[in-house]
This record gives sequence, C-alpha cells and structure tokens, in this order.
Amino acid sequence: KEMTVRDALNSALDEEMARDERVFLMGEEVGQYQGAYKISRGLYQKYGPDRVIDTPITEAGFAGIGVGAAWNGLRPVIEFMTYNFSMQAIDHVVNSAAKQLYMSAGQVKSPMVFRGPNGAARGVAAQHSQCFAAWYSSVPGLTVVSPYNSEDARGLLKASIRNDNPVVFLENELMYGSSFPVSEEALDKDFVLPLGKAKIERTGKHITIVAFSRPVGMALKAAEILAGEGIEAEVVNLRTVRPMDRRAIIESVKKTNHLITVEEGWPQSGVGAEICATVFESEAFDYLDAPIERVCGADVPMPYAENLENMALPSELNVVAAAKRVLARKL
Amino acid sequence: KEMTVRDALNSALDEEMARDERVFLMGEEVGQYQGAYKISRGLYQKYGPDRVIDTPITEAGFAGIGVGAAWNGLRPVIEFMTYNFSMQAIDHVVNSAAKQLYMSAGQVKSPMVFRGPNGAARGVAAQHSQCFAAWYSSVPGLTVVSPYNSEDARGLLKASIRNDNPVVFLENELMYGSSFPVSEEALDKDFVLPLGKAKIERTGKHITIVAFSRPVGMALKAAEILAGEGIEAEVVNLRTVRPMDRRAIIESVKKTNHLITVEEGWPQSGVGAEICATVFESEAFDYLDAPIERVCGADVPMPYAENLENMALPSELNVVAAAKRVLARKL
Amino acid sequence: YAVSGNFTVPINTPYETHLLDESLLPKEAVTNKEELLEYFKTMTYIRRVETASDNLYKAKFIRGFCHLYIGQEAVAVGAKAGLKEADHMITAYRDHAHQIVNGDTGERVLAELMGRSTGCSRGKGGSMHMYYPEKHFWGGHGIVGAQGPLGTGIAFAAKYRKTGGVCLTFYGDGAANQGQLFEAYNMAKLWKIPVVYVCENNRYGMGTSVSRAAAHPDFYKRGGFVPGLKVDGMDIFSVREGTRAAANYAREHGPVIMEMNTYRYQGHSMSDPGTTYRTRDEVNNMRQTNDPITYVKNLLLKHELATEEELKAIERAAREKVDQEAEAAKNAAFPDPSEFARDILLNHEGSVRGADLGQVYYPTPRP
Amino acid sequence: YAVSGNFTVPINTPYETHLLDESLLPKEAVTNKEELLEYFKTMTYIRRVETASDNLYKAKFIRGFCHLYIGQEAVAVGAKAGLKEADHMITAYRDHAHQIVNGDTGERVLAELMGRSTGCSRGKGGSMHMYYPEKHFWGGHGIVGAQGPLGTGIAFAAKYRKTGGVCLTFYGDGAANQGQLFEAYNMAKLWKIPVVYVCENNRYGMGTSVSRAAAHPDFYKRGGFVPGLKVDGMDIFSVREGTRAAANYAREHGPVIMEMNTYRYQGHSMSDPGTTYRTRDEVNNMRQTNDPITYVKNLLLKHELATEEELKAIERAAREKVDQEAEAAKNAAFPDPSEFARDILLNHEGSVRGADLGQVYYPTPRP
Ligand SMILES: Cc1ncc(C[n+]2csc(CCOP(=O)(O)OP(=O)(O)O)c2C)c(N)n1
Ligand SMILES: Cc1ncc(C[n+]2csc(CCOP(=O)(O)OP(=O)(O)O)c2C)c(N)n1
Ligand SMILES: [Mg+2]
Ligand SMILES: [Mg+2]
Repeated sequence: KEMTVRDALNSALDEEMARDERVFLMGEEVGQYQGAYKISRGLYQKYGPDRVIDTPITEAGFAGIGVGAAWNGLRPVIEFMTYNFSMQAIDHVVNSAAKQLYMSAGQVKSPMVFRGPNGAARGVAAQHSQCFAAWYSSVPGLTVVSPYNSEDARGLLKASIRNDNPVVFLENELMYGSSFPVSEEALDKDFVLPLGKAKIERTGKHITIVAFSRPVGMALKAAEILAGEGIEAEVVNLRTVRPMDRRAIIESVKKTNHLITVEEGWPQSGVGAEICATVFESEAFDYLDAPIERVCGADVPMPYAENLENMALPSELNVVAAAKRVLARKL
Repeated sequence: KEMTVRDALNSALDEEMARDERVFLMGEEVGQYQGAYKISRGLYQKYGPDRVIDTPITEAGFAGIGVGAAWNGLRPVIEFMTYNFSMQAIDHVVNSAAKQLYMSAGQVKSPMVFRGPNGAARGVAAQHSQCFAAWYSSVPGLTVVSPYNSEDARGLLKASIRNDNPVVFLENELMYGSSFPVSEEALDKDFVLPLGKAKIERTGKHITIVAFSRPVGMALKAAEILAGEGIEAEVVNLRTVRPMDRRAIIESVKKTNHLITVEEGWPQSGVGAEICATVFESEAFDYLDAPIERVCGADVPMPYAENLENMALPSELNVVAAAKRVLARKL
Repeated sequence: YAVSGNFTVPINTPYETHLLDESLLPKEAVTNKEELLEYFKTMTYIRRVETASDNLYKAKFIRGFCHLYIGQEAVAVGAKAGLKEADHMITAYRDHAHQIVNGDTGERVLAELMGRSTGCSRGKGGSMHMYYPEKHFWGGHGIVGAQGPLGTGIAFAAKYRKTGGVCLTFYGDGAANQGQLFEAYNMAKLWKIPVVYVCENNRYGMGTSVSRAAAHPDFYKRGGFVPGLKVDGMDIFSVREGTRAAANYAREHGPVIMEMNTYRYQGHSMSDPGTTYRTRDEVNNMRQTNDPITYVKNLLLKHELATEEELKAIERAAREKVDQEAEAAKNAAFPDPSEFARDILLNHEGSVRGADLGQVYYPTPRP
Repeated sequence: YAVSGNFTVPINTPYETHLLDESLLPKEAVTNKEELLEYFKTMTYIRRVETASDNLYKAKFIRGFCHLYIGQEAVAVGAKAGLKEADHMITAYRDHAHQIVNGDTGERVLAELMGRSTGCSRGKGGSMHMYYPEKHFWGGHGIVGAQGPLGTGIAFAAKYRKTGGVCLTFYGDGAANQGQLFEAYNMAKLWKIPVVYVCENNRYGMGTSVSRAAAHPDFYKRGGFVPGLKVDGMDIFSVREGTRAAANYAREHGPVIMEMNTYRYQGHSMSDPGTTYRTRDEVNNMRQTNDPITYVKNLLLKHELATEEELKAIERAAREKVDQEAEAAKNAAFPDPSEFARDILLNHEGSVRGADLGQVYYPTPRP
C-alpha cells in the first residue's frame, strides 16, 4: 500500500487523538481551514473546536499556552505553520519546555510535540527557508525528530505524541505530497518507531551517507547513481537528530571506512558538523580511510530566483560528487 | 597599563559615540541605571537620553526598532541585558537584520551591533546560562564576535560599531571585572582589531587549543600546566566566531598536529563541532596525528547548585585532561 | 454636474476616532479632474499588474508565495497621496502595490516575481521582499508583525535625524494580534515616535476571520493609549485625508493607529482559492457595491470629467502597458550566478561555501 | 473595640474597575481573630524568610540572582486566601512567597537558595525556580513575561479538563509591557480561558519606574477588552476579596486583569542597593505608612484581638523558627552528583556528556 507523508501525519494525529483525550492540536489554520498544508484535514470536523484549535497569529502566545497546558495534564500538539515562525516562540520551546523538568528536579513535565514544516520549501526566499535542526538539537531536554518517508512520519509522530518529553518534530513541506509504500504493520494504530534510533535505508560497504528528512531521498538517489559505478553506499536515515544515534553512524563507518553527511541547513555548526565531531570522538575515527565531507545548504540566505535557489540547495549530484571525492582520497 | 574588560567596553562605546553622532545605545537599564552590569557607566550623563535610551522590557520590540533605525541611517548598539533574552528578539536578529541585505539585493543595510553578556554566569540556573555562539554563527549575514580580554573587547567592539554589517557581539559577565594589561596602541581612540581574524595567544608546538571568550583563559591556564610537563600548547583565540578564521586553525594544526577545542556552550552542533568539520574538510586533516577532542559545557541545562554547576562547566582541568588524552594517542 | 478646477467630494463614511480630536479630520476632500484621473490610472494599473501576476503564476512563471492586492488598491494609493516626501512606508508580504505607489514599475515588480535580474530586488527577494529605499519604501517583510517594530525604528531614526518624516507601518488584521506590535505601540508612545500604524483590515488573516482571531475587532482602539482612527479603506479620499491628518498628528505628537476597512477579492495567496471560509456572495457583493476603483470611476462619470469611453481607454492602456511589461519581464535574464554570493555582507572578504566542498563562491562587488 | 467571632473590616481603598461590574466587589470583608492572626503569622514568617535570605546572601551562602519579596507580602498571602483548592498560581522569579503560601516551608525555600538537596527543587532550580505542582503552584520563571502565556495554558488545561480551577498569573509592572502578555490576553478572551492576570505593580522594573516604561500606567486597563480591577496590594483584605471576585468571574466568563499596587522595600535583586532610582524617603515613607504587615497588626490591636506582647511573641517565634530552618538548610547536603544527569528527560536512556570526553554520566531514576 502507498501513502503520502501528508496522510501519514494526518492519520497519526487522528489515531493519537482518538486514543487519548488529552491530546489536542493547536495552531494557525489547523481547524476550519484544515491546515495551511492540510496536515490536519478532517480533524476539526471529527474532534471539534475544543480539541482542534485555531489560534491568532501569535506564536509566542500559543506556544506558551501549549507548554502550560502540558504541565497541567494535557498532551498538546502545537503546529507551527512553518518552523520559520518558531523563532517568535523559541524561548518557550527552549526555556519553558526543554529546561523545566530539570529546573524543577523532575516535578514539572512537558509531554508535548511542536511540529510543522522545517527548512527550505521552494520559491519562498530567505525568511521562509531556514532549517532549525541544528539549533533545536543542541538543547538538552528536547528530543528532535525529523522523518523522511511515510512510515517514518507515522511511526515517529505517534511515538512523539506518546513520549513524555517535549519533542520538536521537523517535517518537510516538499515531502508532504510524496507517496511511499507502507507496510501492514505501519498501518496498525499502535505502530510506533523508537525515538533515538537511526535506520539503515540501504546497505553498502564502500561509503556511509548520513542524512535526515528530505536529504535521505537525495542520499538514496545518489547511492543509486554510485551503484552504477560499482560503489556501494550505505544510507543512514537518522530519523532522530537528538538524541543522535551515534552508534549507528559509528558501526556503519566501521564497515565502510568513509563518510559523508547530507543536510539542507547551513553548514556552520550544523548537524553534519556534529557528526564530524562524533567520529573524531569515537572509535569510528580509527576506521576512517579518508576525511569526512559535509553536503549542506550553501552558506547564504536562501535566494528567491530559481537558478540561484538551485545553487543554494544540495541535490543528489552534490552527494555523488562528495562521495567520489572522499573515495578518491587515500590516507 | 591595566584595564578591566568592563572599562574596555565602556571606553569603546564612549569613543565611538563621540566619533559618530549616528551611534546610539539602546536597551534595558542602559541609561539612568548605567547598565545592569555597568557597561554603559557615565554614557547617559554624557550623551543624554536621546542617545542612551532606556527601554521597557520588550526585547522583540526594541531589537526591531534598532534594525529599522539602522536601515534609516543610524548605527544602533542594542544591548541585551543578557543574551538569554535575545531569544525573544532572535527573529529580528536573523530575519530582519541578517537576511535583509541579501533579500533586497544590497539595498537595505543594517549597520548595527547587538551586544551583551552571553553564556553562563554563576548561580543563575538554566534559563540564564545559555551560550548562543553556535546558533548565531550559523547564520549567513551575521558577523559574530566574542572577545576574551580587554584589548579584544576594545578593539573588537570599536571595529564592530564601525562595521557596516549586523554584528552579534558576545561578552561574558564573568570577565567584566577582570583586569588585563593593555598596550599604548590599544588605548588609541582609533584602535580597531580586524573582524574575522584569530589571535595566537601563546605559541607552542605540541598541541593546538582553540577557544573564544572566557575559555581562552582556561586554555592559557591549561597551557601553563601542560608546560610544566614539557608540553607546549599553542592557544588560538578565535575572537570572531563567524566568519571563522579557519586559516589560523589550519596553520596551527599543521604545526602541532594535535587539536582540542574549548567552549562553554553545549556540545551538540557547537562551535567545537564546526572546528572538527573544518579540519576534516581542509588540508589540516593530513597533519593530524590524533583525533580532535572537544571540551564543552556539559550536555545538561545549567544546574543551580554550585557543585552541580561545577560539573556542567569546563575548566582548565578538563582542557588538560583532553590535551593529554589526545597527545597520548598515536594513529 | 460638470465641474472644473478644484472641487470637493464628501468623505462618505464618517471617521471613527479614539483619543483623537475629531476636528483634525475633514468631512470632505478637495480634488480635481487630473487628480481623479491619476488615481483611477494608478489603481487600474496596480490591479492590472496583480492580474498579470495571477496569470503568470498560473502559467508557472511565478512560484512560491504570491499575495495579491486586488480590492485593496485605495489603501496604498490613498495613503501615498496623504504623505510628504520625507515620509516612509513599510509593509508585510502583500507589497506589490506599495512598491508601485512609491514609484516603481510593474515591469520591475513582475520581473521580481519571476525571479529575474531586472526585478526590483534583482530576483533575490521575490514577491514578499520588494523595496525602494531611495523613495523611503522599506519592504516587503515575510514575518507577520515584524514590520511593526521595524517601522517604528525607521520613524525613530527620522526623529533622531530630525528629517520631519513619519513612517507609515502597514500590517494586517491578523498581524494586529502579534505581541511585538503592542511593544512597539508602547515605546512609540513613550518616546513620541512619529509613526502611523496602519492596520489594513481586509477581514481575514488567511482563512481566519477577524472575529475568530481578535477578541476586540476595533483595531484602531487596540493601542489602548494610542490615538486611533477608523477609515473607509475603499474610499481613496477617506484614506488620503485620514492619512494626512494622522501623519501630521504623528509628526507632532507621536503614534497613531489607523484602521482601514478593506477587502481582498482573491485568496490569501495563490494556493488559497479563498472560498472555503467565506461565501462567494460576500466577495461578489463587495466587488459590486464597494469596489475602490469603481468608486473613483463613478466620481469621474458623475462629475462629467470623463466618459465611459475615455475610462475604458485608460483601462485598455493599462492592460497593454502591463502586457508589454510582463513580456519584457519574462524575457529578462535570470540573475547572474555572481549574484549568488553577493549581498551576504557588505565588503565581503573570503569565500562562500556552496552545497558541497567542490562549490566555492567568491563574492564580487556588483559591476 | 473588642470583637469576637466574625466581624467586618472595610476595604479601605475603593476598587477601580474596567469593564467589570462594580457590584461584584464587596466594600468590606468578613474576618475573625483566628484568620487575622494567621495572616499576621504568615506574612511575618515570609518576611523573616526573606530577611534570612538577605543575610545568607551577604554571608555568601546564597549566590546568583536572589529577588526578595519584602513589602509585597499581602499580595501573595491575600491572593491565596481568595482562591479555591482547584485553583492554580504561577509567577516570575520573585517567587519565594508564592512557594510558601502554597504550602511549602521556609526550610525548603532557604535550602533551595543555598543549592541544597533538601531544597524545593533539590538545589537544581535556585531562587527563581521554585514549584509545588501538587499544590498547583507552577513556579518560578526567569524570563520576564513568559509566565503570561504559561499561566494561560495552565488555565486552558483546567478548562479543558473541567476542573473548575482558575490560574492566577502573576507578573510585574515591568513585565506588563511584554508583547506575549497581549497575545495571551487576546486568546484568553477569545476562548474564555479562566485566567486571572495579576500585575504586581511595585512601581519599578529593576531601576525603571513605571512612568518610564509604560505609556499608560493603569495596568488593569491594559488588556483593553479584558475586564480589569485595581486593588490596594498593601491591604490583605482588598487583595483577598478582589482575588475571590476576579477568580469567580474568570471561572464563568474568562480573563480578568488585576493590578495590585504594592512596593518592594529592597533592591531589585541582591546586587541592586535599590537607592539610585528612588529616594530613601520614598522607601521609608512606604514602610512607615503603608506596610502590609503593620496593617494587619493594627487591625488586631485596634479590635483588641491581640496585645503588642502577643504579636511580638509571634514575631519572635517566626524569627526563631526561621533561624532553625536556616540552620537546618545550611546543614543539608549539596545535591548528590547523581542529580547532575537526572531530569534532563523522563525515561532517559543512554549517557550524558560532561565537560570533556572523560566525563560521562548515566542518568539513573531517583532512588
Ligand atoms: C510570524 C508568522 N506567523 C505566521 C505566518 C504565516 N502567515 C503569512 S500571512 C498570514 C496571515 C496574515 O493575515 P493578515 O495580517 O490579516 O494580513 P493579510 O494577509 O490579510 O494581508 C499568516 C498566518 C507568518 N508569515 N509569520
Ligand atoms: C525577557 C527578559 N528580559 C529581561 C530580563 C532581566 N530582568 C529580570 S527582572 C527584570 C525587571 C522586571 O520588573 P517587574 O516586571 O516590574 O518585576 P519585579 O522585579 O518588580 O517584581 C528584568 C529587566 C529577564 N529576566 N527576562
Ligand atoms: Mg487580513
Ligand atoms: Mg516591578
């Protein structure tokens, strides 16, 4: 069976709302409009205005309301229409949600999910194209999840809603309409994927490509191209950026001895940088036959024009180029 | 002559305000109270309420006002009482200031400085102890500066105010009262240090320690301890986190073949991670005789109690331990 | 009916005020044939440019977000007419008309929408990020509400530099609930900053009607202690005179909030059909009974200053002009790749990293 | 003068209201000897705990930020007295008194200030982060204004869960200008959330007087469309009855803003002498003529419910108790190192990285 990422997210929300009365959805246009990107299609009709709540355009306010509601016994799902707007509310995500359990020595719990599309869409320019994976994943107290395909989306969103900690759930607008096969198991209403565990999307022995979200697709396409040249790439889908499944990365590198990372965010202190540091700081380093390269969004604010935008975003071609360069190097 | 970091910042502000009428200072308690940490001592008295402006506690509002004022011909210095509160205003720093030149194709300029103490002070717990160096330095369009001593503070702040781009200037509360010798030259009213250039604080041939802000002091102390054991460490003070002086790091590694990084921020996707990636992606990698280690703030929200807080913050002892571990490894 | 030289037209909807002396506001406005024709031309032109955007979007020449101004023309045109040269404007992403009333051409707007090098932001900003700083128009901002403090800052600088300028700071009814606006109101009032906040109340923020988003729908009173003024945004003279009065008040005394009642005919952006949260009747009714261009047209006809024929000719001319401009814009080049690494920083030294290590860019000054 | 059983005391300063039916507010309050003595005891105790904090800070047992509540006691104590068991409270960093009125001991407060394992946050939160969730007190927050939406969310959950509870959301006069508060007001009003916003107007936000920070100093009106109520925060009965009325109103109709006029005697925090932005006379005058504890004391004396002697004894008892508590707190252990990696996440698997690679921590459940 095939399912779009949109339907995967939608069905996950639906099932978790059906399962647990404490779960509610709040955000801009999530209700009557059924979501700016239609992720909440049908939910307002099904669960009514008390559980699917349209907010004014006041991210700081409703994110804070969500956190307070989580403390007092609910399990909010807070939608940012896009994560770009989460900068208005980032203080609540970090200072009110992430740090509260610690400051209260375990007394105040924030079981909630912040979710919405993250990173570049297309043709929306600099203010609407930022990736927040690195920022949020630097914060202890947060769990940062970023699905690639429909199975990921379902299993990880359901797990996130059931998780007792604040989860930052980073979707990708460009993936919403993509269809993927889903297993029978994944359609079960209790299907959850473990947070903090990566998935080997493709096995290979020559080079490891670590990615999350839409770039996993680029990595798979690149692996296909590389396969044509006799290079077997292993593709690791992180699924969760924090806690990062370092073990999966390390084991893969021990096998392939080569590594590249792929992400759409900016390079400096990005997720790829963390993976580089992880290798230095683990036994994986001893298995490395060539230095790591990062494939990232270019180090520019996102330009609007299509030709420039294409220069700013990585594609499978960048992944292939990086992989070949890495493999060509011998220590 | 000796000068505290506080006086260095204060005199830099004073001189730049005297030099250029367009420079003004705005923030909470900067005026009549002369600064929560007294960085603006005497300036209200000297320049009056039109140029030293006390704001209500509305960071988003006054940061945005600062950006608008910069566009329309002024050169604002916006003080965040601490950078923790900059999360309220981070959208203006990133979306309004950093990206505007690009989106407008060079038409809208934001010559301004955001400044204030960044990172952990002491005994102020999780919400008041965050380091923002990695977040801001990931953003193209920003210049991120972080001085260590008084000469840094003077020369870099003056350069930042004269710079035509938006600068995020990260001070450290614990350093304000520290005294350092300053050269004659540094006292000149036109003394500026180049942004984007690191400084070798101490030369050495066995291992490179890269740090910025207060951790430079830890690195220097560690180097002292290591010297007692015959290990000569080279200490690189980044001074500017973005653009990062990669050349300085690379050249030092080529000489010492060993590297550790020190920062007070959280590890994941921190400044140290970027340095690790930089080494992988440059010729420095070929000169490395052992893997890099990062010394960072621990991966926890800052605890309040002193004993736990001490566990959370790096000290020269962590630097020494890391340096020795790195040097003990042979590839 | 025929008039010549200057004559007066009534302000049809009485202004509603909040903490503002009503005597500052006229009950009628002085105009003349040339001016009316000018307004008619400009509004018709703007609507034509927006219609062209609509078509070009559907033909896939424009992508991403694109927010049209059709229905709201009297606000931008009337507001501009009420300002002095020293004055400034800033708005949100629905900015094409503001760019044009500040002196730019449809060609440069359309070229920007198509991401061309001849666009007003050289194709780097797109629909939401148009600017004309020499003419004091400061964009074009994508983050709802952010322009509130930004416009306040522009006005702050005008005051600091004693230029005599005010800044008209436009935002929507949806944006009006954003906290940073209230922060800006407070500082503007404390420091008597010459800023005029203009809430373009087109009744919806995306799919959310005012009553579902705002606990109190009188946006001109929402500043509490900030004087306010409610204006019929479909009547260009109401807008012009209201703006003039508000701007002059702000020059002396500090902030004012204007609420302009208006309406957008199209969806929120191109992806919104604009029909799920309101009835077709509501839209049609507005078009038929309250259109801002028809209003000016009727004035011209009523006072026998132009014939139906002549006005049709103006419409035709606008259409032809915009067709040509669209064509020219379409034929313009995409930005040169050198634009990619340009404008990240002023005086940019060093290189810029691309998507992989093999891609390195060196910023060069604009030729 | 001597009274017995219940009797009434006047509300000395008439409430000022905004969009709120005055008849909801009593002109007098019913009390009795036991209650008055209880209030006197609690307020005296709170002040004593704060004085002990002051001393311990100066003796370097406490570090970092520490904000004292001396002068404002009637607000926390009176507000608590006006609430029902289902109700909630949340406040900012000046939270010691709120912790105590919700049932915690001075010992646990002082231990927290000294970073001890017996502190109410086990030494992990410090002065600004105290909580008592079982008693519905939600902290203890360091970011000015953040508790506005948070308290609204707590009340939202109370409504969603139909508990009948309201949430009293305290913030300062300085915080009252923060945008997120206005966002919260709007949503609370739209959705009839049972939240009572309580602006503790102690006249200064750090060194900035109300008139320099707020364009309009009537904080009870600042919600615009939200009903408001101004209360003499130095009169515990004014606070109690006002809170009761506001909470009951909120239970039915949604948000209310209470402004409580009060005063802090000490500096903003321990690093502020509190004397540069106000005169010593101002402080002394407030202490002498308007002290909230003296007010209750005088009621007790006037009605011959207690003698000076007896009240002195209560003061002495409070001092002794707090001295003991401070001593006990001082002797308590610092947090066990196992606390370091605990409470980052619930059900935390894996390890936690320390300051260098040699330091690795494994979170364990609390024994
Ligand atoms: C901070 C933020 N939140 C959400 C959005 C998404 N968004 C863009 S426009 C819009 C509606 C704004 O409505 P209104 O202010 O009434 O302006 P109008 O579109 O009617 O001109 C929303 C929710 C955004 N751009 N920025
Ligand atoms: C967002 C934010 N900005 C600034 C600060 C620093 N700060 C802490 S308390 C304070 C003053 C608050 O005054 P008020 O709200 O009147 O409360 P009071 O201290 O009088 O109880 C300031 C500016 C902060 N903690 N958070
Ligand atoms: Mg609108
Ligand atoms: Mg106060």
